[in-house]
Parts: sequence; structure tokens; C-alpha cells
Amino acid sequence: MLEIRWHSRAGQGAVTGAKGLADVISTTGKHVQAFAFYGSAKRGAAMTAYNRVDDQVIMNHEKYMKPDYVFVIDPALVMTTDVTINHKDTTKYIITTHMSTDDLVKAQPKLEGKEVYTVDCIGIANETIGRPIPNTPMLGAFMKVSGMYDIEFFKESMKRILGKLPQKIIDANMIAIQRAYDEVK
Amino acid sequence: MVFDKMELREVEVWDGNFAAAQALRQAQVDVVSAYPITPSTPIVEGYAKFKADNYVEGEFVMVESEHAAMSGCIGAAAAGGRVATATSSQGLALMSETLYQASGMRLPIVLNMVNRALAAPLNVNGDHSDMYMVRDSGWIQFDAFNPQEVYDLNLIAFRVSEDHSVRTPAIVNQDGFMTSHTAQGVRPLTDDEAYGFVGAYKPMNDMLDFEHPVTHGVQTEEDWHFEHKARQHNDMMTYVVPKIEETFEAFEKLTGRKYNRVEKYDMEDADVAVVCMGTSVETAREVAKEMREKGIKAGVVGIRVLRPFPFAEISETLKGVKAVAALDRSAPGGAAGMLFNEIAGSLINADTKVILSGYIYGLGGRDLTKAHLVDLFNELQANADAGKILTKQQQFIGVRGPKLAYL
Amino acid sequence: MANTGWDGFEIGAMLRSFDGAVDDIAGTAQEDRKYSPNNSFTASVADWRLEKPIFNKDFCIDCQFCWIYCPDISIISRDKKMLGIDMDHCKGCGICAEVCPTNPKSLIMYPEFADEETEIAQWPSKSEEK
Amino acid sequence: MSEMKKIKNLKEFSTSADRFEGANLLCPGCAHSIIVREVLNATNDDLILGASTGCLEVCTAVYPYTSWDASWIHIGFENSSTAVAGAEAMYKALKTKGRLKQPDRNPKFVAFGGDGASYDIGFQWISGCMERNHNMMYVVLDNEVYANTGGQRSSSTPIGSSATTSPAGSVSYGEKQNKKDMMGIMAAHHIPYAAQVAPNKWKDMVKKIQTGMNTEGATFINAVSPCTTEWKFDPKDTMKLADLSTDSLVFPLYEIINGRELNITYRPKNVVPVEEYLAAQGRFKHLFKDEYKYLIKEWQERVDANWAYLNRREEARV
Repeated sequence: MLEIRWHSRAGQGAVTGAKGLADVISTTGKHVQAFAFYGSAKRGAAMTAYNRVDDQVIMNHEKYMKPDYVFVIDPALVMTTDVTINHKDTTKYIITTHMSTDDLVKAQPKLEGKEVYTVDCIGIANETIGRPIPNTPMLGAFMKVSGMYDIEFFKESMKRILGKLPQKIIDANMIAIQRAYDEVK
Repeated sequence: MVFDKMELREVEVWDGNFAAAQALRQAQVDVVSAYPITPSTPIVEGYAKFKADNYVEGEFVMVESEHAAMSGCIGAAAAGGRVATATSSQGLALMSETLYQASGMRLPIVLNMVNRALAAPLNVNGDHSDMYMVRDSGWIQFDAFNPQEVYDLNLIAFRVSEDHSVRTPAIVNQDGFMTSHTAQGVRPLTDDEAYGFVGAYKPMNDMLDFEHPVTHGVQTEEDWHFEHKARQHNDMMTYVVPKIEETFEAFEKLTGRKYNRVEKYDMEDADVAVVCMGTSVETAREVAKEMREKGIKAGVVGIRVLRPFPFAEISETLKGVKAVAALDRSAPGGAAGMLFNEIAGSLINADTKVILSGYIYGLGGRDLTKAHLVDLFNELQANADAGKILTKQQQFIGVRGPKLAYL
Repeated sequence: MANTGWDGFEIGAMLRSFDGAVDDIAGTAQEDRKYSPNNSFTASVADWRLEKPIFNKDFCIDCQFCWIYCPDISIISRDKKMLGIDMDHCKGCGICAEVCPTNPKSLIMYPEFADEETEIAQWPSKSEEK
Repeated sequence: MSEMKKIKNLKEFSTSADRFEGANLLCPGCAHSIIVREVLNATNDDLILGASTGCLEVCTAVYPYTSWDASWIHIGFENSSTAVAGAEAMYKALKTKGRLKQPDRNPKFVAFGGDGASYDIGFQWISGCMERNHNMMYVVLDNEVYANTGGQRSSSTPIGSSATTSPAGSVSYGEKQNKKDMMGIMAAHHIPYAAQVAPNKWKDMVKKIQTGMNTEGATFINAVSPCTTEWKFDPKDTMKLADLSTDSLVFPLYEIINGRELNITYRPKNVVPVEEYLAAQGRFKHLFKDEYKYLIKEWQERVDANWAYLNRREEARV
């Protein structure tokens, strides 16, 4: 069972990202789950989304998980919320920030000794898609860090999922995914 | 205008709401009369969008309240066509008057109920308070534990509800957010297969048959009311149950997916078991398997059909069990939980020594963790070993503060 | 219906207005309709009456005021002619007599027990202040 | 659109075959029944009818009898409008899908409700139906009181009326609030047609019903329905009371097209003083005591002012 927790602000596309990831993985015959914690809070409020992936049918519906990966797609959340909650020794972190990994760990001592990767998903999204929607770049970074799928296969799959969007936006997302894939450290 | 069919993949990743919307589309529902409420809204939004994109023909009436939503459904159903809507929680509370009218008038309607807590305090998350509130409203109630089942049970619900021997509206329950907003793999039927299974709507006593004017919604007093209610109950007990069984069988033939009014998991030799509904059934199944690895013969019973209540099946299922827990996801309001009571009723005259305890859990979307369930199974095993209940009969789990236990 | 048990009626307490199919009800006079036993047309409220209208067609001008203002569909009017009163459905409200414009009136309320022939025989004559 | 039924005069109208039946359980002399007959007989088209809980409903569909010769539905007190709207939606859906059993018919969809069901508890439902512009007619049988439950005040009950929940007494003249302007509110939905009617003015009523039924979209009719039981007058005087209500201008007859264009459709040759209207009813009997006579004067002033207002609106065409 692979478990992922997303830290995001409402409106940044974590739910869409989690569902998109689940959709891609599902096409490879694995079983998936994508869900989120919602409250009545509106755009801008901190929220979490989740993925589960397994070879077996997923029965577990508890929201509690010890994630294998933590995605943080908003740079401020690593400071304002505890992104390490319910962690395990092997938990990997992919964090959106303009800082270097070292500087980030210095700024947030809770990350010390953990496997932390950084990438500026917001910057990439702004420069490619033109809007600060960091969900698809995060998935590009995840492909690099996890080595889960070949990046070309992943991009092709995401093209299908983004299918209803204008071509220009789909193309920009592809560039964003590739850039995050290349730039994550 | 001819509507377009939709090409679906063998496995789609849908949340429970979208699965329901797809089922409504494939059933080619004629009228959806609805009012939005979290977490059920995406179901009717889905129908509206399918209509906007020419994937379904029908009327979508976005009314001004849930009460009007069901009023419109009743008028549309009486007129003679396929009708569906969706609601949750407070919306259901506002709508509840008309639920009794729909069932009393024997009008087939499918209501997707995305289970959510009832205020106060206001809460949008999943528990079963709304499901419990209308349990005696005369509607058939199905319960889905995941998005696949939401999809399947919607198709089943139309076929059962519209059958001329049944003509009783049906609710398809799913857990708010935990199912409604959780995307999982769903194996849909093709549009033709799905519509073929549900079947074309066959009108009965339809107002729009101008050659046979009908009066729906009469007044009765002491002189007639009891007979009409008795008939309604009799039909629920005698016609609806076999029709559900028959439809489950037909669905299995088509898809290989077998539904039962009572779902039994690892129950053949179970010493201890939990009875629950919604997503909890699946989480409990996983924990039961883990308990078995630790030597505790644990099983899980899921209530697939809450109404008509599977009275005999429950007592049969629990016959050899030593200790069983009823898990109620609804504030009991000064009583034992509904499932506790229904199960107690099913067992009281059965030849069994099973020890029954009740747990109140998960209110307002509070997580039911695997750890909770491990503790619970251990508690049941202790009861089984002792041959008597060692705790109070009713306990609250997963709530902050001093332990709550009663009865 | 009186002694029907719970298993003896249509589900949903649904009632049919007619036996069998009907085509053009708006174009079919009551006497030509196949009313179902559940149509209130087949029932009677005659026992509600304390007074009854007696119709004297000698003075009737077929104005149809009584037809249109009768709340109980009890004025039998066919081909623009007033034929009489449906005494099964008349509740004796007296509106017909009140709205009758002739002098003397063509409809007058009498006690329920009054004899029609006798009353018509001694029908009031034209009054001065109508 | 189907052909409109031709009704030149009362004799011609009287050839209508009623689709509402006797041996219903309404009070002797009830105006509801007269209004319903005038509405239903205004058309030869098929009808899909609904009624809210109230006198009309409990007296015409009492198991095992129905007094309706067209399909009819009742759900609850507040929702006859939406029940009929739902049926209308189904008609549209089945028409689109080619599934109507008799596709050549042109049914009219009509919902009835009393003033309690319409001005009060069902107000939101009616507003919704009007706003969504369902192709239906809503008819209020306005007897200004909850007659079915024994005479409680509604928001249609006029000032000075003695109702069981606003009774006149040694220190009270009864109802304190003025009648709600339902016509104004409904017209404010900018529905294609709204009209006020009275059963005594049958020709005016039939014309308006026909106009409404042949208008595409939601139409609203407010019909004054003198209530022998709660207004407290002799059953034989129902039409007299209807005459008094229209001829005193307490209940003026007019129509509003598209929420803007107001036409007064009846101008009494001899306007009757409001005092005569009030004096004919037991519910206003106490107003004739010396200490309340000022209320009769105020009544007249209010009716005059409203009449002047309607005339100004008619003239201004706004």
C-alpha cells in the first residue's frame, strides 16, 4: 500500500491532483483511492488530500494514515502547519518552495533528518500555465522522486485527463510537469 | 434531438457522487427535480452537465428548496416517468414530509442520499443521522459502502422501485465525503447494458394518460388510513424483498457482482462480529482480516438493505457468533442505537446466546480508525471469552474527554 | 367499498374517475360517461338538504344563471336549456333561487318535505318589487 | 397551442360538460366550487390538476371518492404548485422523448390553493414556480381565512375581520394587519400574466382563464371566494357577497401583463360603499359598534386609495 498526503490550500488543485494521479495509476491495473478533508472553509484555507495505491482492492476508509509521501504544494504551509504529522521513518517529502532544500530544513527544523525534496511548483505554474496552480508540477516532481512511471507515459496519461481543457492549457501543463520533473532536488 | 452516448473505460476513477450521476444518465432519468446541498450536490450538477452536453434527454428542474425538490419529483413521478434526485442532512430534514407522501402514494423515485450529520452544531461531514431520520418513511433503503456500489445500487434501485409489484420509492445511501468525494476505481456498464438492465420506464396510474384520469393523494380518516398503511407495509414485507433478491441475481448475472441484503464477510466461523453500514464495513473487513492473523475469529456484517429490514437474515447470520457489536453512526438521542435495537429485535426470539453490545461512533465525520476497530474486536473477544458482557451495553468511541458508556 | 380490507384496493389509494378508457370528457355529457364507482358523481348528498329548490319551467328563460352559479353541478342544462335539478347532488344552498332573474322566480326554495306538484300548482305570481 | 374554446355568452357556456363533480363535501353555497367550475369549463383541453391541502382538497378527494374528472394530485399544504410543475416537467420530458401516450393533446396544468396555502405556507413554492416560468396556472381560492381548519387568520385576512386567532373582543377589533398584496408580489416575478377574478363576473373570469391558459409560461390567478361559513353569511347569498366585493372595489378586477401593463377589467356602474360589503358579513359585525366605526371609514379610504393606485398604474402603463 502506497499512501500519499497532500498539503494544500483550497483552490490550488490538490483534490484534482490527487484524483488525476489516481486516474493515471488506475490505468496500470492498480487499485486507487483519492479523497480529501473538506470543511466549510473557502478558497485559501489549508486543507489536506490523500491518495492510496495498492495491488489489492482498497478497503480501508480511515482518514488517518502514515504517509509514504507528503506533498506540500503551497510554500507557506510548511511553516504554518505540521506537515510531518503521523510520519514514519521512511516518509518522503516533496515541498513547494523557492528555497533550497538546506535552507528550507533550517527554516523548519521539524524536517531535519528527513528525506526532503524541493521544487518551486508555484513558480513553475506561474511561468508556464500563467496561474499559481501547483498540482500538475507536483506530480511531475513525484514521478522523478518515486520513479513510478516513465515521464512520457505520465504526460500522455495526464493529457487524457486534462482532455476537456483548451489545448494551450494542456500544453502548458505538460511543460510544467516536465520542468518540475527536471528541477526537483 | 438524439442524445449522445458516452464511451467509458473498463475502469473509471469516479467518486461516489459522479458514479451516481453516471447511473442517472445511463438510466435516462426523465425528470430530476433538485436543490443543492453538500455533499450531495455534485450528483445533480452531474446530471445538469450531462444534459448541457447532450448526454441525456430530460428535464432538470432546479427548485427553491429540498421540500420543493421532492414535491416536484412526486408530481413528475405521478405524471408517469423516471424520476431521481439527491440530498443530504438538513435538506433531507426539510424534504422529509414529502418522503412519506411519495411512499404512501406508491410513486417510484430514486433518491440519492449522501449521508451527513444533522445540526446543531452544523456539520457537512458524513454520519448516518439523516439515513436514520427517515428510516420509517416507507422508502426502500439501500446502502453503498464505496463508489462502485453507489453506481450499481442506483441501477438496481430504479429497477426495483419501478416494478409494478413494488411501486415504492428507494433511497441509495452513501457516506458523505468518505464515499461521495472519494475517487476509486469503478467498473461501469456500457450505456446500452446499463439502460438494458434498468429497462424502459413502464407507466402505471400515470396522470399524463388522458384516457384514464386518476386522482393521487386522497384524504382518508380513521375509516381508511390504517388499511392503506397496512397495505403499504404488507407490500414492503412481501413483494419488495423478493424483487430485491431477484434484481440482485440479475445484476450478478450481468456483472458478476453479487449483492445481498445482508453482506457477510468472514462470518462462516466467526466468534466475534461487528454489524455496521457505509464505508465502515470495508474498514472493518480489513481489520477483521488482521484480527484473524492474531487468532481472533472476527467477522463483519454489512447492512446492504436497511428497509425492508433483513430481520430473519440477521438472526440467521449471527446465530453461531458469541459476541457482536452494533455500530451506530448517529446520535442516539437518549436510546440505544438504531442498529442495536433492530439487531436485538432480530435476535430476541432466535435460538442464540450471542452477546450484543452497541457503539456510537463517527459523528460529524469523525474518523473510524483501524485502531478503534482493533480495540473493539478485542473487547468483543473478551466478552466472548467471559460469556457475558464486560462493558456497558452502549459505548462511545473516538470522542474526546472521559469515556462515555451507558445502559 | 365499505367492508373492503387492506388487500382490496389500488395501491397508493389511487382513484380512477371512470371505468375504462375515455376520450373527450369535455365533450361528453354526464349521462353518457362511464363513471367509476369511486367518482363522487355516483354518490349522493341529498340528505344534507334542509330546503330544496323547486323548478317551475313555465317562467324559465334559460338564462343559465342557476347553471353557472350552482356550486354542486346540480343544474341539469343541456343544449342551452334548463331541464331540472339533480337532486342527488343538490345541497340546498339556495343560490339558484337567489340568482334566478325571472318574475316570478322559476326556482324557489321549499322545505325538503314540500310536494313539488302542489307547490308548482300554487306558484307565486309576479311581484311588484322584484 | 390548441384552439380556444368559444364562449360568447352564458347560454353557450352552459353547454360545457363539467369536469368537476357533485356530491363533493364542500359546504352548501361554497364559492370554491363555482370558481373551479368556471376555470375548468373555460377550456376543452385535457387538464392536469393539483390542489393544496385545504377545503377544496379535503372535500373533493375523500377516499373512496374523487370529484375530479381529470387527473389530479394532492401532496401537501404548501406544494400543489410544485407538484403540478413536476408533472409539467415530465410532460415536457416525455414530449421531447416521444413517449406521450396521446401526443396530440395539449394539456393545461392548473394548481389550486387557498389563501393559507398560497399567501402563507406555500408562498415560496409558488414564487419558485412563477420564477422558473413553468407552463402552468396557479389559482388562489381566496376566502381570506384558514377555513378548512376552522377560521384562523391568514396573511390574506383583512384588517378588522374577526378570525379565531385574531378574534374581536371587548378590547380588540380583530385582525390588525392588512391583506397582503399577492397580485403585486406575483406580478413582480414578471410572469406573463396575473389576474384577479371573481366568480360573479364569470365572463371576465373565463376570458382571463383562457388568456392565462393560452399564454406560454406561468400565470397567476387570484379569485375571491366568499366563504359562507367564515365570512358568516347565509349560503344563498354567496353571489351577493361576490357582487358586493367587486362592486365596492374591495376586490377590484384587473390583470397585469408581464409584470408591467395593468388593465382594469371591470368598472362598476354604481360603486357600492364598503360599509355595505362589511355589513353583509358576520366577521365584521363588531366594526359597527361606535368605538370601531372609524375603522369603517379607514376601510373606505384604503379601498379608494387602492382603486386610485390601480387607475394610475393603468394609465401610466408601467
